[in-house]
Amino acid sequence: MGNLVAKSPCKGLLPLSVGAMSASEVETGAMTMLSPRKGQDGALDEAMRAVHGLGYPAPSGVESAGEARAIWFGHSSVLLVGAEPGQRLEEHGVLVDQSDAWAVVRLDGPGAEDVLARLVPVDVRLCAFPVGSTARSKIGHMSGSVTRVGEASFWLMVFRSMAETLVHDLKSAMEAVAARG
Amino acid sequence: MRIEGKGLIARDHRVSFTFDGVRYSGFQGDTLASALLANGVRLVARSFKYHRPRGILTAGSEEPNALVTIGTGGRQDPNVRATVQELYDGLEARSQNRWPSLNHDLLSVNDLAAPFFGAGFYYKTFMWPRAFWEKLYEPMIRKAAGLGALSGEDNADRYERAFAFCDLLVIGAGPAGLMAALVAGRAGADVILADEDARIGGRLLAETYEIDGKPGHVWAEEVLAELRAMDNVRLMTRTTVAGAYDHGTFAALERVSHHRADRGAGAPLECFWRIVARRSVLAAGALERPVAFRDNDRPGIMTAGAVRAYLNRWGVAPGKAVTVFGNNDDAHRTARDLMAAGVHVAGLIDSRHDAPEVQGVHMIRGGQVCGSTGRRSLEAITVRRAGGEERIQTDCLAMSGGWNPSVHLTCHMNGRPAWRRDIASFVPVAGAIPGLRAAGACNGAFSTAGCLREGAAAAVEALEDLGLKASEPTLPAADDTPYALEPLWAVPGKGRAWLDFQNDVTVKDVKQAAVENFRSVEHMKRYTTQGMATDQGKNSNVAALAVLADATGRGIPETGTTTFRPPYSPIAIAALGAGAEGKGFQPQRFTTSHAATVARGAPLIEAGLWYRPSYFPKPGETDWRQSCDREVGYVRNAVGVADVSTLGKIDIQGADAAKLLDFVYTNMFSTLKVGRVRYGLMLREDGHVMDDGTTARLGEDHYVMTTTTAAAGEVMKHLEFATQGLHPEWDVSLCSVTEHWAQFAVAGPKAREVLNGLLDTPLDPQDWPFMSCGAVSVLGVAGRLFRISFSGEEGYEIAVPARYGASLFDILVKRAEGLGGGPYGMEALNVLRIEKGFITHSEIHGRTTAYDIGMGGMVSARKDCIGKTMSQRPGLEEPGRECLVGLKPVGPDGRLLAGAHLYRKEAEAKRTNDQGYVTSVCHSPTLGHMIGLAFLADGPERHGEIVKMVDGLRGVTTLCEVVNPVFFDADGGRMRG
Amino acid sequence: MRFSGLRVLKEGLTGNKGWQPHWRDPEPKPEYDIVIIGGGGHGLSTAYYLARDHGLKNIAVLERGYIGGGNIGRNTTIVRANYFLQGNSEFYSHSLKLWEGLEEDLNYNVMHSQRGIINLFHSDGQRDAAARRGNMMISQGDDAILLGREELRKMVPFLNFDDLRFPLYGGLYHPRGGTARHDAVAWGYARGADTRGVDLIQNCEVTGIDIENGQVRGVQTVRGPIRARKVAMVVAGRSSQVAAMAGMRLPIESHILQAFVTEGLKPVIDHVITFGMGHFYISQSDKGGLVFGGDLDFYASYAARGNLPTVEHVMEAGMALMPMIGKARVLRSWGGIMDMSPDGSPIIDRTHIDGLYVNCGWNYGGFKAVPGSGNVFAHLIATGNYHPAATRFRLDRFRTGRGIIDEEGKGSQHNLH
Amino acid sequence: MRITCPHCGERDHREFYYKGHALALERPSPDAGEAAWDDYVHQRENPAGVTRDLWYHEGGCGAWVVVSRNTLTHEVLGTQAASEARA
Repeated sequence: MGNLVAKSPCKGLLPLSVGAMSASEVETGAMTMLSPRKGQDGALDEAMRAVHGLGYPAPSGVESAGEARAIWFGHSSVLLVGAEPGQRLEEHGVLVDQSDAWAVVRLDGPGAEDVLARLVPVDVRLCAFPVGSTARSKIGHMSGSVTRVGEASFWLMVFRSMAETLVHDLKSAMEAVAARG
Repeated sequence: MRIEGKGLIARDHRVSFTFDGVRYSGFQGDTLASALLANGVRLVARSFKYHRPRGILTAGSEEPNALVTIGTGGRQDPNVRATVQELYDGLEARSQNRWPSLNHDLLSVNDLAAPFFGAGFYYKTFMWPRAFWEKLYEPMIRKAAGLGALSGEDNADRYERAFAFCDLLVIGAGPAGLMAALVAGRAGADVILADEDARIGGRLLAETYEIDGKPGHVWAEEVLAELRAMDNVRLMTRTTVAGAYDHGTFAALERVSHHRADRGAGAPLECFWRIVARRSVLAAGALERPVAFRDNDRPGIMTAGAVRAYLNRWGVAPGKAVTVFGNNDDAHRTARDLMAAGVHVAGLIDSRHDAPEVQGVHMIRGGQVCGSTGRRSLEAITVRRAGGEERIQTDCLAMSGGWNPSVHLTCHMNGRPAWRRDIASFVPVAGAIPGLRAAGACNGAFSTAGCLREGAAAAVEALEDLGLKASEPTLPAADDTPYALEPLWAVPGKGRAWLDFQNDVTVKDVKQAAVENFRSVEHMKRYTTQGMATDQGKNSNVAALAVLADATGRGIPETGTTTFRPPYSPIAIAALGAGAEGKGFQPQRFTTSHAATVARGAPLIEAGLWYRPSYFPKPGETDWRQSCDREVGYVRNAVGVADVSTLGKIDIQGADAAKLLDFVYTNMFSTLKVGRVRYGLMLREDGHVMDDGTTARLGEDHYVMTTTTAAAGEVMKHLEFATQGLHPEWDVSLCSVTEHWAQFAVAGPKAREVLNGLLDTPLDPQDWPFMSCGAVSVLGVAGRLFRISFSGEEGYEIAVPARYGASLFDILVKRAEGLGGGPYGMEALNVLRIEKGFITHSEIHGRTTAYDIGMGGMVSARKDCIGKTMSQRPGLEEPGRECLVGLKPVGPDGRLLAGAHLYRKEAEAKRTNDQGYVTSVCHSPTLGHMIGLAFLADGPERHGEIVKMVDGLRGVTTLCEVVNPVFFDADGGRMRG
Repeated sequence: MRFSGLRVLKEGLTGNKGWQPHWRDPEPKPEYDIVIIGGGGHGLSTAYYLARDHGLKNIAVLERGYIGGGNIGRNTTIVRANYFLQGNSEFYSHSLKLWEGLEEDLNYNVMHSQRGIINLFHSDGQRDAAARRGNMMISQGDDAILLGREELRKMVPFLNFDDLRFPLYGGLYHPRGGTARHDAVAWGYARGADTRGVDLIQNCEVTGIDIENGQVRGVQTVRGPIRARKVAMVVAGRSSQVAAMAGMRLPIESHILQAFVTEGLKPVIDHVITFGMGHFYISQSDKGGLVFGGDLDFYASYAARGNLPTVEHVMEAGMALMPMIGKARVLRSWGGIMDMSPDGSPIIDRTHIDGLYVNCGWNYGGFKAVPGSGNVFAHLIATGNYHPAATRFRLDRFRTGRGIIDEEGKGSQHNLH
Repeated sequence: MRITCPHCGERDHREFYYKGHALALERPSPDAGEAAWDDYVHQRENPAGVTRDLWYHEGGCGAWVVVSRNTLTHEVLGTQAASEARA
């Protein structure tokens, strides 16, 4: 009967290089949506610190510890990326496995801000959006998440099914930026 | 004619171009207009209505006459302003709105018929005979109208859109804008300086002003160098800020590659910017207004400022013997600049009796130009002066009726500019655009020093708002002579005097409109088309309303203005909608089985943003029905596999999860046992059905809701509203898990056989009754299994994390094929559900109630739910409503059509007899005839009645029997297994 | 003065000196039989038909600004009768028939151009919905033709048949649909009403409605009080404010609808084309401008101007559907204030106050209704009975749930249409 | 138009979905009677001036937001999470 074979959302679509910029798929490991249970915000934060060494991030913020990142992901949720959630978290929060729900693309290079200026209606310049900032916003026509992971590096996340559109939109914007020189 | 040594063009860079096929040359730094003038080309266009010969009037984007077409095919660009188009090597421009040629335009006969073509003439004629409007008059008018032409081919250029953010947006880089940017930049503000020109400097490039003892353009270069060195200042040239929108949002168009022969080599042609600025300074300058006099539209008659621009910036003398006509001191500069450059000035006419004297020129004070002559361009003017008329031979007249501040952007949010008598102009009203300050000429400050001063002051004030400290700027020295004029709008006299050049609106037209009681300025505009041309009245509105004010005996302020609306200058649709061609219009969503589906040759259909297989053709099958029937057979007789991942899946957890479900569904979910699934019906608050689906209870506080594909987003929003908006006290969390799970329906008598072998534990029917659910291990991967059916057969939906979706689909299909089944598509899925009378959005199309679809009983009496109260309005559950029924043709070959309407058997097929309509039909391979679902007045009471289905569109009438909508296995024995 | 080609010729030969005002500017009288609040298209046509069909003369139309200055002067000029629900179907059919005789009737060329409307569809389901619509049009006695993809391609080959995101399956063609010159409709009705003795009073804002014992007595205006036996509110865009003067709340929210026109171009689009998937519709004016629009801006507003997200969405739809218009430049954009009703259909009814009538809720489709609306409203005001073509536009239908007319199937609550 | 999301800060309104007047938060009880329900679902004051309306940060954090806004000028006077406006 064989085994189930895993396939990543951007398989066959990435990596991609245009000029000095590149886009590549991020293998994040586990991704879990964490939402505090009623009145348990503080307790969940403590549990996260105890288990993962990172707290519940402030809105538009990211907490990191080693490979693990907690990315603020919505009005009442964060996405824990790169770590299997400790069981203790369940006492204070609702956990939903999202490991397969998102296409995660890393955009690197000196024109990355200019590329995002063509796709995202949020000011992502370093002065307004320093390393460790995150935004839930639109990427082209898609709802997504943008996180600055380095001076010239971003993570972009959209629903898995839209990976092809994300790559299409990114590629067009990268080409346009590169052609301007 | 080019003047040696003058101008800011690159004399060492000669470029070649053509106009109407004739080759000319110019220099880098030229516009098409300056190069044409340098080559002595004066006739460049025809007007809209009378096809009058036209030349170049202005030197900017407000040009109403000199519109040309550039490029061909997918790159054909009509209505390009020759005054804006930068010259490049190989540029090919063509004149437009003329036939057969610019010199010999047949429709110029319209000019002879002008007495019959006055304002609004078409409202009074072309009415008889009635049929002639569409057949004769309208096609004739359409053919004559229009300016340039689209090629009809798809746009072939690349455009883009982008966002930009700043503390301070400075609009316009003339003296005021440069000063504002400099002050703000030095204070460390995050500044964008945008200007529509390719070159920074604004009027400084066109004039001989000095700043700090240097030529103005040199000062501008120095400021530019300083700004360039600042990290916090972003310069956007060739960028027109075209619209002011709410909360500091501006629309701007950057012309990225229009000036390049290679069209930017992959770079976009244009970029449409949305600039968000916390504060802004409008330093847009002013536009000069022509004076209306008889035949003031001849090629060779230009605005005085344009003549100076061509002379000083481009080193072009627009004539050999130039005359100047104005009502203000500013016009005098023209004569002085021309003389200094060695150009013969044949006369300076100033309408003011007390105008200051200009030496060295034939000056006529208190004179007015009252006519012009010339065949296709100006040859002479007539001047009315004390003691009679004087004729002056001249090939270029520079005219100035004064300047209009460019208030346009300040009107975009309904701001009305105020009239300033001293300068006879409208000026912006403070606060018209929140956060925006006007400075310089656009604010009515017409001296260079005034511009510098206001620019600096506006920046200082904006910086204060932004909480930034500005050091008091030292203002450079510049001329501060006040601007003096005496209004002159139209020179009295016979003949036609043009106001709106392009649309051929004359002083007479405005007066006639007033006579016919089109006295409101809006009425006059609409009746005469004054101000509706491509310049949107930039050159003519103020003069036209002055003429109207005069004709109606009112002052200009009481007459009011029409409204300037975005965009300031026109923007290509391709720029505003950049990227939306083809697949760029909306995202595409693909299932994990997409590649396998395509590989099997399945045609795809859209379901929301998703793509799903229509059917999976097999060799030898010649039409979709064969494939569909075969696939239905799989499910009814063996087993079929379908990807159902597109359905929305929402994870709902928390102590109050059950409360939420009871609140949003009509039926009870708090009573659902863990490990069980229930069908639920959801209403909008207005009592109509919104969506349906199954919800599984995975744990005491844990449910997974399924929505239809189309309504997934809407349902999520609805649930978020119910929890955040109506019951924030509830402990419940929502998370879309649609994308995390790949889910496949496995349906048919052999469904269990397909699954057994994949699951660690074979399915025991005792443990897995109909409507049960639970966790399973699928080839070692944690998955979920739901025993539900949308086909009426024993059915399961199996879900695994999406990374394994493609793989699981392949395995399921192979196993199914081994058992005489295989994959099935949407066509078969639809047949299977119609046979069972299951509804989709064809039936719950937004207008139906639970009562209408026979589910009135599902609205629980024991609890409240969204939509319940309104669903009990009398009109929504009383007799006479159209309710769901099945339809069966009377004869075996009877044809049913979705969208057909139903009538009583004997009744005529007219609206007043309408009894209902057909929503879904299919050929049922199981039953061997067509079946349909329909809504019929009082339908459930009419089972057995014969009704008439009529489709007038396709000419089909079929007698049908009204039947129970469940056509197959009415007691559900098969799906319960 | 009668308008005709001959008259234009004669005036042209004699210096155009004989033209007369198209309407008078009378001072308001202290009392009228009927006062119509609102000098837009619907108010003017109501006055016209009251005078023409019911022999009433003592009528005033009170307009806050200048006549025809509301939505009739800022729309995309589409005229059609392609509705499919009882209530709308017969009404728009009636209205279209009035359009078809309008020039002759008004002696004013409103340039009604029956160039045909094509509603595109992009799936089997949408075709079924189009068929349901087309069949209703036919059973109402109007015209509808279901076009397949290839027939569509022959008529409008410039659409994106190759890689449109939502592929073209075909279109529902309504040959009698088309456009008209919007301003001329207002002016034609104004002139027609004026000629028949109606007083058109501009710059006369109504500031109050006088009611005694449940009976309307007149109105207060910036130019003084005016008594009236009957008062009709026809003020789309300000309906809620005017109704509030009578102590009423209406099931109306006001929204912005933007529209756009490009620079003049030689003829390139010969029909009216609507692209439902993109909320986009387009035609080309006789002057050559492409006139087009899209969906609402989607927030309550009286600002009569919109914002960029909608602008861009409309342009995206245009580029998706017909990339050949890319080089056309948008010359002007504007916004109208739409009376949005819960079910997307209008209200023409009495109120609970004797002698007070209301005509509102035209959503984004009031232009084509101008002749029909005035005609049936005049009938209701003059006779007290509903016109047979407008029995269902009832004010109470939302409360009772009877006869909700939801063409879009989005529900009968606000902000879904 | 820019709307300040209580969580995300100021954002372009293209990220938001609009629902209408904030009275949608004041859902009547099932037995409130016909008039109360008619008012809730249909009748609107529809002010030409300051209003309170509901926006959903659909293209963002998923919060429902109450916005105080002037319908004549589009000026935004304040925003608040719907969950807090209710609480």
